[in-house]
Amino acid sequence: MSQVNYLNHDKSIKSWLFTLDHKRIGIMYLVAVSLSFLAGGILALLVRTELLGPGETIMSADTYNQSFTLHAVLMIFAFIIPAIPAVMGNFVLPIQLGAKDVAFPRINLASFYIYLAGAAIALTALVVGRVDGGWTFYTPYSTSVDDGILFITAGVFVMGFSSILTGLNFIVTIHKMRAPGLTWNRLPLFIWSIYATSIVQVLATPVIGITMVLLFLERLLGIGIFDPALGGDPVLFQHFFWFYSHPAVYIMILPAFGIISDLMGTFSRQQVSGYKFVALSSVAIAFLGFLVWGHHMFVSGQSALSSIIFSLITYLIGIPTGVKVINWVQTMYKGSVWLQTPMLYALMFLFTFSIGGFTGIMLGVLAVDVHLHDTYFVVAHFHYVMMGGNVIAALGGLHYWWPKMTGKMFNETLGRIAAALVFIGFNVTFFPQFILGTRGMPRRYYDYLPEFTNLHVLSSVGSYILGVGLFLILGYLLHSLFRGKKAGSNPWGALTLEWTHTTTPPDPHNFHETPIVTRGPYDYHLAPELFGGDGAAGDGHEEEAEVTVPRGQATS
Amino acid sequence: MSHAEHHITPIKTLVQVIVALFALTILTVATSRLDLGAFDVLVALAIALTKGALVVSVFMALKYDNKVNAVVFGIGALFVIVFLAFTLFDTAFRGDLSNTTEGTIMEQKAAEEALQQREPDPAALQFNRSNE
Amino acid sequence: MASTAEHPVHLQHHFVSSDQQFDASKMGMWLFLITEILLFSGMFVTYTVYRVWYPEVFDGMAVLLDWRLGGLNTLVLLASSFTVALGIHYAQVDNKKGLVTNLILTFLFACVFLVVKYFEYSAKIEHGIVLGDGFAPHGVSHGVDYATYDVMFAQQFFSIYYVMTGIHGFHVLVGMGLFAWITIRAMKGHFTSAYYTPVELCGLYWHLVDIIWIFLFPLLYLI
Amino acid sequence: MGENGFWLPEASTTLAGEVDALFWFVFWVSTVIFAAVVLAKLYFVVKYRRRSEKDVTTPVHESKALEAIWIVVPTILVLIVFTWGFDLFVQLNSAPPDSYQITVRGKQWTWEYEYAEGVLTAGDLYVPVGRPVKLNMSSADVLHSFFVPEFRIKQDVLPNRYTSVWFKAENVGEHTIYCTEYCGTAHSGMLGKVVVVSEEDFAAWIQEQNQDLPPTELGQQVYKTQCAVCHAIDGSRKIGPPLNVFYGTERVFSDGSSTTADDSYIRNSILNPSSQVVEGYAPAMPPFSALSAQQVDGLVAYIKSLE
Repeated sequence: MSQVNYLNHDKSIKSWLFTLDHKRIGIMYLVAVSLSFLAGGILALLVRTELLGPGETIMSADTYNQSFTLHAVLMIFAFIIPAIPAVMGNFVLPIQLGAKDVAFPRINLASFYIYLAGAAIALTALVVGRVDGGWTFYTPYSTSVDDGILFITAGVFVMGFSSILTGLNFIVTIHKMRAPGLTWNRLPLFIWSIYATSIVQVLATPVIGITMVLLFLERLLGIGIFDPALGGDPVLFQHFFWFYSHPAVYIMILPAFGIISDLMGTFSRQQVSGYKFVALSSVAIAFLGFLVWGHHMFVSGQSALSSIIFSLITYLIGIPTGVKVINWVQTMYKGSVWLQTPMLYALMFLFTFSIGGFTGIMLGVLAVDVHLHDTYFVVAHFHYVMMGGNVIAALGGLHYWWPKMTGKMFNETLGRIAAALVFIGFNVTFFPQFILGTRGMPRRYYDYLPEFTNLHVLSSVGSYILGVGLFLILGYLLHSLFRGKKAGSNPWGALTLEWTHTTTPPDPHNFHETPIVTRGPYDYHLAPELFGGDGAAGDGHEEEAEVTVPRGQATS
Repeated sequence: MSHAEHHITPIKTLVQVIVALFALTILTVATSRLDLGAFDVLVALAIALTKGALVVSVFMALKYDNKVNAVVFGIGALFVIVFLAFTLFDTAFRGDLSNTTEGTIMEQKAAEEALQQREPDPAALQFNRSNE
Repeated sequence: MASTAEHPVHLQHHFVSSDQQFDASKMGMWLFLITEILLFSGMFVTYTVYRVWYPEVFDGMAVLLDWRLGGLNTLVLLASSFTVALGIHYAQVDNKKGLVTNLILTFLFACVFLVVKYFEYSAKIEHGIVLGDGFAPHGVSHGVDYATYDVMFAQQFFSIYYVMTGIHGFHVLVGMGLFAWITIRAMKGHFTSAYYTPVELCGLYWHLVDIIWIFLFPLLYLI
Repeated sequence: MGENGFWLPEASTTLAGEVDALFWFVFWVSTVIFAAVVLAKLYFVVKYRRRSEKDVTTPVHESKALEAIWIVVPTILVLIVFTWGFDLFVQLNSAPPDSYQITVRGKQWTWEYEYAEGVLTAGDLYVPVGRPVKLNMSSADVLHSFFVPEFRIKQDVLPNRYTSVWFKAENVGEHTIYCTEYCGTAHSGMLGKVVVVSEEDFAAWIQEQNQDLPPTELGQQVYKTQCAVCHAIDGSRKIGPPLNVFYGTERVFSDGSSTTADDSYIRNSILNPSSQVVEGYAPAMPPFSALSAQQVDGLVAYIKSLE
C-alpha cells in the first residue's frame, strides 16, 4: 500500500479542476504550457520547412507570415513566460520554503484559469482573422492590417494578469512563509531567482497591459496615440512595448539561472561558488533590466542620446551575468561531478547561454548593432538565450524534479541520447543563423536570395534533429509515468527541503511537520551521507530519518 | 491579542488630513487661475505630490506600516519615474544627430497649407513647430 | 504545530498565525497597487510626451474641461477616502455602526463621482468630442464655439483624457462593487478588531484610486 | 566569400571597414573568453567527475582577488567596446554637410527615390562613387527599414517623420537593399539595388532619366521597379496573379462578379485594386495612386504587349 500523496489522495477530475494545491496547479500548468510548446514547436518546424528553399516551398507568404507570428506569440506569452515560474515555481517553491502552500492559493488557481482564458482569446484571432505582424506588434502595421490584432492584444492582456498574479503570490510567499531557520542567506538559489523574476513580473507586466489596451483602442477606434496617420508616434509604441518586453526577457531567463544554480550545486556536490553574488545579482539584473529597453531601438529613429545611454547600461547587465557563468563553472572545482541527465542540461546551458550572452554584447555595441539589427543574427541570439537558456534549463529542471513530481524515474539512457540530440540539433539549427545574419539576411523573410540557401537548409535540418530530440523526451517521460522505476525520496542526493523533508511524490500538505532549517542549501560537507541516493529507494520517511541533521530545538 | 499592535490612527489626525487635502485642492485651483508661466506645471505637480503623500502616509497608514510595504511602494514610484525619464530621453531629443527636421511631416504640411491660403489660420500657424 | 482548536475561523490552514495571514494579505495588496500605478504610468508617460511636443494644444484643449466639475469630483473622492479611513478606524475599535455608516457613505460618494463624470462626458460627446475616429467638434454652447477646437493633435489630447479618466472610472466602478460587498459583510458582523483584512484591503485600493485622481485633476483640467 | 571570410559581406563604404574592425575585436575577445570558459568547464568535468557514491567534498574558499579580476577586467573591456562603438555610431549618424541628398520613400513593397535634379525612380538607387550621399527617408504607409549590408547601414523608415542615413561608397558596383522592418505580405520581396557608378556615369544616368520613353518601355521600367515583386510575367503565380495571360479574357473576382480584362480594367486594378480581387488571391495589393498618368498608361501598354 503506497503512502498518501498529492496525486492519489483524491483522484476525481473535480478535485483537480478546483484544487488549491500549488503542486496540482503546477502540474496543470505543466500540461498547458507543454501543449503551447508543442503547438509553437510544430509551427517552428513548418517555418523551417518553408525556408528549405527560396520562394514558395510549402506555404504562401501570408501563411508563412502568420506562422512565424503565431509561433512567437505562443512561445513567448503562452509558453516561455509561464514555463519555469508557473510550473516549477509553483511546484517547488513552497516546498523549498518549508511552507504548506503559496500565500494565496485561490489567486494561484485563478491565475491558471486566467492564463487559459487569455490563451483561448488570443487563439480566437485565428478563427476571426489573421495573426500578422510578428510578436512585436509594431504600429502602424499591426493596427492597419486585420481585426485579428484585437483578439491577440486582448489575449496578451489577459495572460499578463495571470503573470502578475503568479509573481505577486511568489513575492509574498517568499517574504512571509519561510520555515523557521530559513534565512535569506539559506534560500536555495532557485528561490532567489524566482524572487527576482517575480519582481519583474509585477513591475513590468502592467505596462504591457496598458500598451495592449491602447493598441486595442487604436485598432478599434483610431485614438491616434500610436498611429502616424493621425499624428501619433509609432516609436512611442516601441518604448511602451520594450519597457515590458525587455524586462520580460529576464522573466524568461532569471528562473533558468535559478535552476542551473541548483543543478550545479547538487550534481557537483559542492557549494555554489559566490552564493551571495549569484543571489543578489539576480535581483540587481532584474532592476537593471528595466533600464536597457532602448537597445532594441538603435535604428528605430529614437534619439542618439537615448541609444547611447541604453547601450552603456546594457553592458552593466552583461558583467554580472558573465560573472555568474564563471561562478557556475567554478562550482565544479573540487566537487564530485555526477553526469546525470539534469546535469547534462546544466552543462549544455553553460555552453549555449554563453554564446547567447556574447552575441548579446555584440548587439549592444552601437555601431555593430546597426548592421546586425533585425537580421538572422538577432534571431539566432534570441534563440540562444531563450531556447539555449530558458528551454534547456527548463528541461534540466523538468528532469531534475520529474521524480519528485511523478514518483517515477525516467530512462537515463534515453535521457542522455535525447540530451545529445537536443544539443546537436539546437546548435545546427541556430549557429548557421549567426552567419546568415552577419551576411545580411533579414529576419521575417518568406523568400530569400539564392546565396543564402545552403545555410538555410543546414538550419532546417538542425531543426528536425532538435524536433526528434524533443519528441523523444516527451516519449520517455510519458512512458515513465506508466512503466518507470519508482523513485526514492531523494534520488539525486540533494539538500533542499523538497528532497530531504517530504515524501516522493509529496504529501498533500507537503510536510507532516514544519521543517526547521539549520544549514545552507548546498552545505554538502554537513551531510556526506546524502550523496548517491538510489533511484529505487524505499519510503521517503525512513530515509529522511537517517539523513536529517539533528534538530536542536525540534518542534513540540 | 495579536492585533493589539496594529496602529490605530486617531480620528483627530484623519480630520486634520482631510482638511489639509481640501485646502490644497482649493489652492491648486486658485494657483492655476493665476498665470505663473512655466511654474504652472511645477506648482500643480508639487501640490498633487503633497496631497498624494498625505493620503499614502496617513490614510493608507504607510507611515506606521511594515517597512517592506513602504519599500514596495517606493519601488513602484521609482519605476514610474524610470519609465518617464528614459522615454523622454528619446522624445525630447529626436533627430539630435541626423539633422532631419524636428517636426513631423503632418505639421509641416499643415504649415505649408496655412501659408498657401494667404489667409493664415491662426490655430494652424500656432501649432506649427517645424524649424523655420 | 498548533492544534486546530487555536485556529480562528478566518485563518487559512497554510498560515501559522493570524498576523502572518494579515501581513501577507497586506503585502499582496501593496504589490497589486504598484501594478495599478504602473498601469497608469503608461498613460502618464503618453500625456507627458505629447504635452512636451504640443504644449499649445494641451493648454488650449484643457479649457474645454470644466474645472468646477473636476474640482467637485476631487473633493468628493477625497471625502470618500476620508470615510474609508474612518471606517477602518471604527473597525479597529469594534464600532460596527461607525464602520457600516462610513462604508455606505463611501459608496454614495463613489456614485456622486460617477454621476458628475457622466454629465461631463455627455456634454462633450454631444459636441462631437469623442474617443477615436469620430472626433469632430461642432456646435456652440455657453459661448464656446467647439468647431474652433478642431485642430491638429486635439484628438490626441482627448484620447488621453478619455482613456485616463475612463480607466480611472472603471476602477471606481470596481471599487463600488467591492464596497457593496464589504458593506454587506460588515452588516452581518463579519469584521472585528481581530479580523478586518477585507476592509483594510478595499480601503487601500480605494485610496489609490483617489491618488490617481489627485494627479489627473490638475494635469487634465488645470494646466 | 570576400576578404572577411564567411562572417561578413564585403565592406564598401568608408565607414564599413571601421565597423568591421570593431566587430572583429568583439568577436575575437568573445571567442577567446568563451573558449577559456568551455575548456575550464570540460577540464573540471573530467578532473572532478564522481568516482564513487561516497565522494566527500569540502567547501572551497572563494578567492576575493579572483572574483575582483572577473569583475574589473570585463568592465574595462566593455568600456573600451562601448566607447569605440559610440564614436562610430556618432559618425554613422552625422552626414557631412556637403552630402548629395536624395529623398527616399518606402512603401509597400518598393523603394522610391527623388533626386535633386527632379528625377523620380523606384527600385534601384543610383549613386555616384566617392561622394557622401545622404538619404532623407520617410514612409508612405507602415514602418520599413533601409538596409544595405555591404554599407553596414540600416535605419528605420517611419511614416509622418523623416529619418536619414548616409554613406560614401568606395567602389563602383551593385549591392542589395533590403527592407528589415516587417511590413506585410511581400516584406521579403521589398528589395532594391544600390548601383554605385562613376561621377560621369551618374551625370549621364540623370540625363537619360529626364528623356521621354515610348509607353511600352516606360511601362516595362515601372513594372520592374513597382510590380515585379508580386506579379510574374511568365505565367507563374506569385503573391498576385501573373500579368501576361489575362488580357482580353474573362476575370472572376472573389465576390463572384466577373468582367472582361480590358484597358480600363487594368487601370482600375492599379489605382483601386481592392475593388476587384481576382478569385483565389488575397486582397494584398495597395493602391498605386502615386504613379503619374504616363506611368499608368505605360503600364497598360506594357501589359497589353505581354504574351
